[in-house]
Amino acid sequence: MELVVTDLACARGGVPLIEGVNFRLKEGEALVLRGANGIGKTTLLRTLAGLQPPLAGMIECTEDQSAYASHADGIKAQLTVRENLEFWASVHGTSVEASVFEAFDLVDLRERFAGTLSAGQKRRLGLARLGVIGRKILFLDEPTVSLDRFSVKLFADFLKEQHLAMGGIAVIATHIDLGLEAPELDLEPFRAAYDAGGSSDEAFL
Amino acid sequence: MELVVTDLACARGGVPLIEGVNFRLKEGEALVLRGANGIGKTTLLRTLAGLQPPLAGMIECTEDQSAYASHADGIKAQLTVRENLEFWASVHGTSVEASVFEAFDLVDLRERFAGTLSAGQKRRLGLARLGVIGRKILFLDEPTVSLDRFSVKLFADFLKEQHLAMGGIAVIATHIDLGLEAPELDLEPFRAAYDAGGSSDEAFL
Amino acid sequence: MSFWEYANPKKFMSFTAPILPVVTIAALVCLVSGLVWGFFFTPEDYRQGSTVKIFYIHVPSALMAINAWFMMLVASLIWLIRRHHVSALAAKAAAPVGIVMTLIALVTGAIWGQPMWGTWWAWDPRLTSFLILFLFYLGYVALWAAIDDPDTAADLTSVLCIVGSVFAMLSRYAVNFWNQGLHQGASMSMDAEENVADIFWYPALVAIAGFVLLFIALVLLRTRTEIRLRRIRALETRARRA
Amino acid sequence: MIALLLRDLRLAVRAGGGFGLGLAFFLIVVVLVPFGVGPEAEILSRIAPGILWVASLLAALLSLDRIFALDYEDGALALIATSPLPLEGAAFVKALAHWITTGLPLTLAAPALGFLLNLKPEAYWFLFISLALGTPALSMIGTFGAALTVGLRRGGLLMSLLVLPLYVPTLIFGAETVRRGAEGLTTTTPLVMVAGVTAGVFAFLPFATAAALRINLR
Amino acid sequence: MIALLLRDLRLAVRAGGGFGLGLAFFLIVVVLVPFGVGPEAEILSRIAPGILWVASLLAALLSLDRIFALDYEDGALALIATSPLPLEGAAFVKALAHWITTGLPLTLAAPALGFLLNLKPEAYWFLFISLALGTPALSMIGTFGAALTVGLRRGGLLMSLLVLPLYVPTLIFGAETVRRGAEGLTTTTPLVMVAGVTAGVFAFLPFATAAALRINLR
Ligand code: HEM
Ligand SMILES: Nc1ncnc2c1ncn2[C@@H]1O[C@H](COP(=O)(O)OP(=O)(O)OP(=O)(O)O)[C@@H](O)[C@H]1O
Ligand SMILES: Nc1ncnc2c1ncn2[C@@H]1O[C@H](COP(=O)(O)OP(=O)(O)OP(=O)(O)O)[C@@H](O)[C@H]1O
Ligand SMILES: [Mg+2]
Ligand SMILES: [Mg+2]
Repeated sequence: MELVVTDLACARGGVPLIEGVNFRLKEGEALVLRGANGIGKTTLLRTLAGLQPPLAGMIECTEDQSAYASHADGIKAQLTVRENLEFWASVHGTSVEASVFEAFDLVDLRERFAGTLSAGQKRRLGLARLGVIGRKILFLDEPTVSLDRFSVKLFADFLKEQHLAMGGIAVIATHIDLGLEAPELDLEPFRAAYDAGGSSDEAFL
Repeated sequence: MELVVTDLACARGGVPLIEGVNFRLKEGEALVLRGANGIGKTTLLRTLAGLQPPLAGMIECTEDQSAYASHADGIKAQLTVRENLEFWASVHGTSVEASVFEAFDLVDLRERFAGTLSAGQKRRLGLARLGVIGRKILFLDEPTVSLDRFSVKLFADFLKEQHLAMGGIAVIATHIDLGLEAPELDLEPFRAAYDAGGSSDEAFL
Repeated sequence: MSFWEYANPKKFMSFTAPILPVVTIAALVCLVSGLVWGFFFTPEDYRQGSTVKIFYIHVPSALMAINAWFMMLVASLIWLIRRHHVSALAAKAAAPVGIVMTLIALVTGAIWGQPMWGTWWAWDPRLTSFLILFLFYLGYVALWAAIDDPDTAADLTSVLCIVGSVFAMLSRYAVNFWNQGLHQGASMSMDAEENVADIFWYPALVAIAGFVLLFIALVLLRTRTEIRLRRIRALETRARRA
Repeated sequence: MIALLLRDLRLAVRAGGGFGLGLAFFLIVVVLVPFGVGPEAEILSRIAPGILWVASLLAALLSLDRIFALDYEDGALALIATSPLPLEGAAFVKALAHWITTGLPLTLAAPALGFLLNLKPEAYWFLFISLALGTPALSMIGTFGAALTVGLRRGGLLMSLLVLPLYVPTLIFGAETVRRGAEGLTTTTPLVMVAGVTAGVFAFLPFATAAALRINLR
Repeated sequence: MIALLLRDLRLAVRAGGGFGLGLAFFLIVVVLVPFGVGPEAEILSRIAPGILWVASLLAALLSLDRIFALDYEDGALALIATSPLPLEGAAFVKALAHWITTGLPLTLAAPALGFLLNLKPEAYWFLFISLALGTPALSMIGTFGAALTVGLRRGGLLMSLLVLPLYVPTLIFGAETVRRGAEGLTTTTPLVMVAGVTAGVFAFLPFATAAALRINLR
């Protein structure tokens, strides 16, 4: 299993943002995306996850193995923490092991309605989803937002030990240091030229 | 002008969270709240801002001088950056100086619809509100979420030079280091005892 | 000691524990005797025939339907002003009972309407205003059900109850203006003898007393249940945090 | 206050909704009824006043749930609550904005739509005046209902359940005005009642609304 | 699929809405009409079939906007789109859930409410059967409309604009069935048409819905 990206260019709202991105991740490898606000990290991740079509270039990755996690992580306030996870598990045809609750320190929040969680607790629940659906290629957009140091550590450990160590792949956009030794990719040099092709208005220029 | 908090206790969802908080901030002073996820920072800030009543204790601060800013910063996707700020300005009877746009690096986003901003750009817009409404006492809940290092610096400078230096007061809950030399208050020791009084269920026990 | 001390849940529980069975028995006695008396030991009405006997269920239930809402209004006000949890829970407990009373009045009325007016339902003002009352009950209960935090729910439902009461009166007036109906006027007034003869009258009074007592019993019972539920909830929260 | 009003109107327009939608919904309902009821002219003209009023009532209802929901979800409501703007004022302004976007265009257009249900010519004027006096009450009552249910996602249906019974007096008096007007009877009483309800509603509900909002913001 | 269905039903119940609300709304509309139209029994029984159908249509409409809106706002929709669950299936399930929470209780209760409008006794059975065949189409069409407007905040009103015209055939044939039933005429043709529309809708709209969702998720 591999993730190969060649000459990828992507746009947001019809505006080309980044172009010429190339990288190749093998099993157990992670890549950290860096770049100023608004350079196009989220856009890139959404493209990789197949939520929007690329402007140009190729994305080769095994079908049905990629998962996307962003600021909005589909948590239902009226469902308990456990119910939320169980839903995603059954959608992906997996099941929720108790280990997940420990991995994300949700054990004693298990029966709480997700709506009553604090910002960080909600975030942990959103991340726990990744431990449940058993996807091998993760695209994470600022996964540690509003997590305290301890929880960030928890998450990093999860990534290292339970994902990458098991032959998983991860592409992570973040502004803080996650403390996992992974190559970093700064998007600055890939910023699309103002007259880059592919914009949806191009035909009119 | 002063912010004096004495023996403050506050609850969320009827559950007492923190008790016995005492501090006093004079003009130009800031306080950074620390604590694990779910300890009660947001709750405390909401109480200070007067959005929810305290369980016990007193909050003395000049009327109509406090402003609250949280993860949700009331940005309207269908309004441009400028329109968003102008709205809050006119609600507070102030006006938007150009300096604000520079302070938060929004100059060339001025006419963009807020809905098309990236996470960090949105955040900057939310923070720019604080520079517009001209309130002297700020309660900030994780203000730098999803900001890149540069923007964090921008924000810290704004706080120091344009708020505190002008006799403002700020209480800030954050998990990362803002790089402003302010006293820190760790909420851990103030965690309410599990049988602390004041819970809305108390009468039933 | 002030009357308000009974608003403390524990005091309320201990205070009502002995009262509840007494009221229940009294209610049953009154109901049975009143209805039996009314059904079997009163002559048939010369116009309405035996159908008149439904009167002994219809009127009391109708009255209770109205009074239940009134009680909820008072309880809501007490909650808003004095923040006594019991009164909020009492209002919550009364609503379903009120709904049932309204339904009984509607159904018995409809059944009565068939022989009397030749139709199950007519848009008669009083019938209609009862239908509206029913809607208000529905909304009130739905709002309670929709909000998880009990105090918030109590506050909002109280506000709704107060505003709703005003509009209920308005609607009653509007409906009367909208259609002058075929339903008889109130006979619960002092000059009762004029509309209803004593023979029908005394058993009716007993039946009404029975319904009142029944209402009290049910509300007490349900309030106690609500209090227990809140207690369980409180204990669970504490257990979780300990 | 003005700022809030302008913002809400601007948002209503920008969000592709604006003045047209309520109107269009009104139109559609008015068109659907003949499909359901059948085309007989005399029946239609008999039920026209009622249908027109019920339709405008539903049109007002359908745009209610967004009055506060959006501001609540994106935190704007909490910020307004901590701003110098009194919540009562905000509640009033919200109701006003809602009326301007739905009630007003409806009032202006309703007479034009009356002929679809061949409403009697005499009734047009009364339809207009009764709507003009009645729809503000609908908006204010609706705002109150929206404030009660703002905390709940998918509160839409619940809100309509709470609001519609409160609409009854306005509806009855409004429709009664038109019906009487159509039959050439005197319409002062119902008209006065409509106006009275509206006045009372605007006198008291802003406070109830603000109270509900405060509770929900806790 | 089952998981999604169960979740949606659970959410509907938890959110205090659930099965009751659509019903209550239906009841209210049925009650409001006489207030507008006036209490005369014979008129009411003439328009009863139409009103009952229009009312159930509106009840279905009012709960539509939440079908996808919530899942879109909190990102669940994007996650479902990247999950093994085919979007077509999801669309179908969503429609099914909506029908179970509104259409089904409505169908069961409508006859009981018929007597409020003095519906002719003969018509009850036809009301029931036509609703049972027709309401699923309302849910599926509504789901399609919801998918089209999911991107827009306050899309509620716009959606009803898109959806209501699509409801017309079902409404016409459904009401026609009941009207004929009330007059003792043969009702096979309209009934078959209702069933046909429903069948066709379920055959094609899930795909259109999924397409609309994909476009909105871009
Ligand atoms: C659904 C239908 C009906 C409803 C909702 C209804 C409602 C009521 C109500 C609210 C009262 C209590 C009035 C009061 O004293 O404050 C009442 C009393 C009464 N109803 Fe009905 N009614 C209905 C049908 C009928 C019918 C069909 C009859 C038979 C002609 C009837 C005869 C009476 C009588 C004789 C009283 C006692 C007089 C009085 O206290 O008003 N009702 N009904
Ligand atoms: N409605 C509720 N019912 C019960 N508990 C609640 C409710 N809402 C919040 N809580 C709990 O209150 C605690 C405090 O929440 P709060 O948001 O203040 O924490 P926080 O310090 O802001 O955490 P974070 O750093 O993650 O933002 C959390 O443990 C949360 O689980
Ligand atoms: N609909 C749109 N129309 C035009 N430009 C848009 C639109 N949506 C986003 N953009 C722009 O695309 C750029 C990339 O946005 P994106 O969210 O990918 O940035 P990002 O790298 O994730 O930033 P952040 O670190 O703040 O999340 C931003 O500059 C944003 O302004
Ligand atoms: Mg981003
Ligand atoms: Mg917080």
